[in-house]
Amino acid sequence: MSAHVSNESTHRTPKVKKSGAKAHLVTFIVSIVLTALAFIAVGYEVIPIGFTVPFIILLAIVQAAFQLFVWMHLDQKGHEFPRIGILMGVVVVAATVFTFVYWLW
Amino acid sequence: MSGHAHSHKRSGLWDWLTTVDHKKIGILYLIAGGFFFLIGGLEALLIRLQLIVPEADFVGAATFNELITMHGTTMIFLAVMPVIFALMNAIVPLQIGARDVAFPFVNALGFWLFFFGGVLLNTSWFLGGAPDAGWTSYTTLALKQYSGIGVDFYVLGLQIAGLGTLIGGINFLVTVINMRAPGMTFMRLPMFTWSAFVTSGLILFAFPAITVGLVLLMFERLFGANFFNPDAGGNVVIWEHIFWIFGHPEVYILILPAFGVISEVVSTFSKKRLFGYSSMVFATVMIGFLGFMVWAHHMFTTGLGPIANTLFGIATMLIAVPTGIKIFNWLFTMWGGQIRFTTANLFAVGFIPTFTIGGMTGVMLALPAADYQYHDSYFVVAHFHYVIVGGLVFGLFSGLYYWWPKMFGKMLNEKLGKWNFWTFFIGFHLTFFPQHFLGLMGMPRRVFTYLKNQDLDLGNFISSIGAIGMTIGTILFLANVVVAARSKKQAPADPWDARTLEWAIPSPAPEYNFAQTPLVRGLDALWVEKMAGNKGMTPAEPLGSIHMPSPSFLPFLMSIGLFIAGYGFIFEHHVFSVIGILIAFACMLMRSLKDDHGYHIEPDEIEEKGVKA
Amino acid sequence: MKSRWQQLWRQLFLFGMLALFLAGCGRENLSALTPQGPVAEMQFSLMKLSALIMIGVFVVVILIFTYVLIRYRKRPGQDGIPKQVEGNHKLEILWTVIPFLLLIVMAVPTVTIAFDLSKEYTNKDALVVKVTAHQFWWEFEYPDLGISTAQDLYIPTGKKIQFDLTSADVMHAFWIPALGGKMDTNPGDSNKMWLQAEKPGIYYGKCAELCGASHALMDFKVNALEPAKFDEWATAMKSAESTPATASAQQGQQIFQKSCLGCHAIGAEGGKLAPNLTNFADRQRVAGILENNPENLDKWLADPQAVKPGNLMPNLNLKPEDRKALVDYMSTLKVYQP
Amino acid sequence: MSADHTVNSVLPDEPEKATLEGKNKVLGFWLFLGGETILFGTLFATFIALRNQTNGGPTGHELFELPLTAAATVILLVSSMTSVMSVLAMHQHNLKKMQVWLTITAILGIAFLALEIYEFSHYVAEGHKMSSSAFGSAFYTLVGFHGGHVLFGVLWLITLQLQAIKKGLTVVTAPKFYVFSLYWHFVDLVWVFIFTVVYLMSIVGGKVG
Ligand code: HEA
Ligand code: HEA
Ligand code: HEC
Ligand code: CUA
Ligand SMILES: [Cu+2]
Repeated sequence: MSAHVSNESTHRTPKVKKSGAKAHLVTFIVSIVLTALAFIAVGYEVIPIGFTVPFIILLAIVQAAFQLFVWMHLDQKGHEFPRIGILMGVVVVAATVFTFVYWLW
Repeated sequence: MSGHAHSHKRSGLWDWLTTVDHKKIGILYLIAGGFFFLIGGLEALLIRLQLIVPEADFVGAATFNELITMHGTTMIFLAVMPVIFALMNAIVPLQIGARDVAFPFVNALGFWLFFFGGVLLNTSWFLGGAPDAGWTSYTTLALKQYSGIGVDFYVLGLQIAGLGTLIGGINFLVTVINMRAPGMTFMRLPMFTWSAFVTSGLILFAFPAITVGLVLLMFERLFGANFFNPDAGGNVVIWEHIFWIFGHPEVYILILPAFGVISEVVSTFSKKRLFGYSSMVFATVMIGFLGFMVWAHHMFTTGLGPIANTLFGIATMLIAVPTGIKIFNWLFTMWGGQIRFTTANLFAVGFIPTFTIGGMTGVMLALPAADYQYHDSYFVVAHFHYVIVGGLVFGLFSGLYYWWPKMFGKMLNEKLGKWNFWTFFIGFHLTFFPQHFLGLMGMPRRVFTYLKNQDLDLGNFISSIGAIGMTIGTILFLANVVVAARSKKQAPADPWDARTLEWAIPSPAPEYNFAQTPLVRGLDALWVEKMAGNKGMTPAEPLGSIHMPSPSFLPFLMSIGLFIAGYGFIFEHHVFSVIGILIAFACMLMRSLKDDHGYHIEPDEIEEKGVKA
Repeated sequence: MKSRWQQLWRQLFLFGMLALFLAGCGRENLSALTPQGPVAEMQFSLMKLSALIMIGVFVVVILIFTYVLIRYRKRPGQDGIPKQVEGNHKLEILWTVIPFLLLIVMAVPTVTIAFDLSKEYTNKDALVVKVTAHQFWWEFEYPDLGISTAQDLYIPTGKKIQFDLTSADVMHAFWIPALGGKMDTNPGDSNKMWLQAEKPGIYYGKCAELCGASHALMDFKVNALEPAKFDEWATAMKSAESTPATASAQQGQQIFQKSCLGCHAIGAEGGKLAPNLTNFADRQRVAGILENNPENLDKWLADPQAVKPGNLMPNLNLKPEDRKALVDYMSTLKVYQP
Repeated sequence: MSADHTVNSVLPDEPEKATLEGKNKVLGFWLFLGGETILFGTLFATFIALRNQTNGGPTGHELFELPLTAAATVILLVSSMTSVMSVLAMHQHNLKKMQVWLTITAILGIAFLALEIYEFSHYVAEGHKMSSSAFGSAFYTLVGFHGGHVLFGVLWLITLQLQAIKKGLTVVTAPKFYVFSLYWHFVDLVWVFIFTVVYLMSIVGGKVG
């Protein structure tokens, strides 16, 4: 079947990095911290209420990026199309949400 | 492996129900899509018959609304999409030098889901009334308070068919990305494959939106949810947005493959390479991307406000630029060529001015203030039939005449073909050209009749007469199919002196497509070899045993399961809903647990058939 | 080959003629091509501008197209291989930039007109009309004047009318082609739009959004009156009082009060589920579609569903003599004759 | 050729990408997740649009409680981590370890579901139902769709465990485990936005007034 493999995608993925486990653990800690920050921001009103919503949304986006790129390996080579796929999805969702917030009527 | 079961010499009904061969699935799509096209066409004829004179009393008001809804829904989802899938299935793997698609099983599943979804929808005629809220099913009219059980058929039928389309789209994306023959880089992909690729991408990103829309509507109609009902805080405009977030990309899902066909046909029959190939690729991708940013141009009169309207309007107008690039590239492909007017090329050539007219009225519609006048009038009906019938359907006819020999091994008759073209072409313009003026003169769309003395009589009369021309054209095509099927003459491998890979193998394509995977050495792979004086493609691998996926009955069974569940939901007999869903899950489980080892075709069998490398 | 081109030309000619023929006409009080007020005028100017540009582009396309098809068709005996051209950057840039510029030409007036049309007139210059669409009839209220009517909309000429559009059931769209484009009436929200008529006259209005079986029959009329006459009408409406003269008409009034007033109002009295009939006898049409005469009214009362399928007026199984009485009574519901 | 599928003595480093079928599966699944992004995005947009339409019923601010949401969040986050560990174990060709991590993932998934069922029944008792308001409809559909994904994931995981026992780690089964972990991460990722947009924003929103 190897004959079908196109020349662009015939690359040998490197040996599993030793640091793999570490990066994943770091991401886990980052996720926990970001989540905790969001809950604290809401629960204890540590930042001005007016900023809370943009702040927690930003936290969510950062966390999502971490998980996508580290846990789901979007950063690795050979993930060009998955990256395009997710990016396009995000763009369409952004347009949708924006419209639903501002232009529903 | 337990040897190679010689099971590839199958035939008969069982074979068709279990096949996972992309070429056979292509034929299934063509038959089913063609059948639904006749039904949708019949509905169109009834519509035109009712409108031939003012205050006619041929079908009632309620029936008329069912007819337009089913006409639009059937044509878009069950007729032209499947025929597009037919061509994509039949041709894309061949054009990229692949033995099959990435997921043959999923491919079959996609077909059967579409098919049973379509059947479910159409049985509504006999089971309590067809949907009658328009193909757009705008809430509130589509809510339970205002319309009958038909809309439930719409919701579930489209949900099931839509799932089939979605997985089909993913399948083609992966196929094009991963299954290309050596040397077939992205910038060497034939234009039809490029357009199939982008169309599949649009399917992937557009269909989930309609899936959600249909789920919301289903919950609202069947389980008492309140997304749209303003009395409980719902919002009627949400449906409009969701429908068009899907609906606008959908129209480019339809037209891009037609663009692809035209590119292939025009280039082949001008005996020239496609002018501006890379800008064509760029334009296709651009259209696909912009297609997601313009949906609200269907909602200018909803009351979104001037900022939204002008932003969406201007974004819409921008699509004229990449589309124009295509039109001019086609013209300049023909420039300096040796144009042969085969039927396939007649349809392609007829496409160019006709689609241009449709695209231009599209740009006129994109100016919000002007659209306040055009919207929901016959001007819009004229616009979209110009792009859909004069664009897409012409493109599909062109593609069918072009690839028929590759799909069936027989040539369609050219003489009949020319009659087919001219009757359809003239009938088309007679039907839809006057509708522009009807709309401007104040005729709203979706009206089952119109009163006398409004100066609308003549236009409607001509329009209805024109539909006869398209009917004759369609019947001539059917006749042509019969004549071709009966003819004994086998089509040659490369009847048109064409340029791309699919013409390097016999007609019809053998089960394994390529005895040896070809090595691609440039754009228009076959043409490159022809110019180099070679007889055929250079193989990229030695002749060896070919692995094939096994046929499976599970896709059919699984679709039956959802079909049953659909009825369970519609008639609120949830025992059936549960049974149906369990059947589907059981099939999934079986598929997951049991590995498919496939079977092999050995070199001696290949050579037996005389297909030497 | 020849005959095919002849055929094509014949066809183009035919369409040209057809276009001229059809474009010329259209009823003045219905067609969007014969604008009767500033809004329709602005929209028409935009339509003309864009159509002109489109025709220009189309001519270019068709010229190249015809030239190519005639010049480069394969001639008998011709062989050899044409030059395989990869593309031409100059040309490609040309047909990217020119359309882009044309779009800008259209975009500028598009933006200004869209904003002009969306201005809200809540000042004294404008007359506010609240429009409520129903399956399948129209209700018009004049909050400033304290009157309301149905089916026939009365407006003064030369004055901005500020519409406040909503719906009582499903979505409809309010469209008076000769005066200007349409706007949806959404249940649960209201949309704003303004129109203006220059000349007195009767304009045709339509429902433009599929709203059920009788969507096609949801017509209405706009009666544009000179401002002075409009004021007279408004005053008359406020003090409307019908005086059934004949015995039959009085009998009709009694029937009406018994079986119709629950849904229909006359003056301030009665239900709001159905068209206000205060000035019914002044209407152009019965139920928006039948010419308003005694036979048609009788036809309507005998079987509303036969006239307008799916409408919400039940068949009250009235005896012919009761219908006669009602018709007599209702023909007295006159308020104003200009 | 695919006949070598059964050869699992020499498993490559990343067995999920060793065959064309495996590559196809991973890529196809990624694209599917692109589609799922739109699916959930549309549901989010609908929820955002309707979240204040309570039709007289209880508001999100009145209903939602931080501790419950936090518990659910931690459970799902940890389960996402454990599914990462299962893939790492797979890359080390350690079948046993992988199975253990997968089992923990499944248990956490079930715990999450139990919490959600408790939560929903609690709300229904307070009059917050699918049919009570647009807010209710949007809430149950969005959160329920996510819950449905968790449920499906758990069921799927069970069939995978069966295969792990029966077939072990091969180039045929490896892509399945890998793809499952992608799915599970995605479900967790959606939850990140659910707790932010649905729960936290409602709780804040109530305070602002
Ligand atoms: C195959 C299907 C298809 C295609 C390709 C298109 C293409 C386009 N459509 Fe169309 N459209 C539909 C199918 C399609 N449409 C359908 C089905 C509906 C109605 C749905 C319903 O309500 O039921 C609809 C409705 C519709 C509307 C809403 C109308 C209304 O309801 O009020 C609008 C408004 O902007 C619009 C615009 C456009 C535009 C700008 C394009 C552009 O893509 C066209 C671009 C092409 C050209 C412009 C021609 C070639 C270009 C040149 C030669 C270059 C030079 C040109 C210029 C400078 C202008 N369409
Ligand atoms: C792919 C899409 C597609 C196609 C191909 C067509 C094709 C045609 N359409 Fe279509 N049409 C739509 C999509 C399409 N339409 C949509 C989306 C709507 C909007 C619906 C809505 O408002 O909700 C619409 C609405 C629409 C209307 C407006 C209805 C209204 O607003 O009131 C009209 C009216 O003329 C019309 C006419 C036609 C005609 C004459 C054809 C012809 O081209 C058809 C030609 C084909 C034939 C004539 C078939 C030949 C038949 C036979 C050979 C006999 C069959 C025999 C057996 C079954 C045994 N269509
Ligand atoms: C259940 C409510 C109901 C009752 C009772 C009812 N009507 Fe109607 N009527 C309607 C509705 C709704 C319409 C609008 C129909 C439409 O155009 O869609 C209507 C329309 C009419 C019209 C046409 C109005 C116009 O403006 O053109 C007339 C006349 C009429 N009704 C007369 C009567 C008479 C007379 C009676 C009693 C004998 C009556 N109606 C009883 C609901 C009712
Ligand atoms: Cu009201 Cu159409
Ligand atoms: Cu569109």
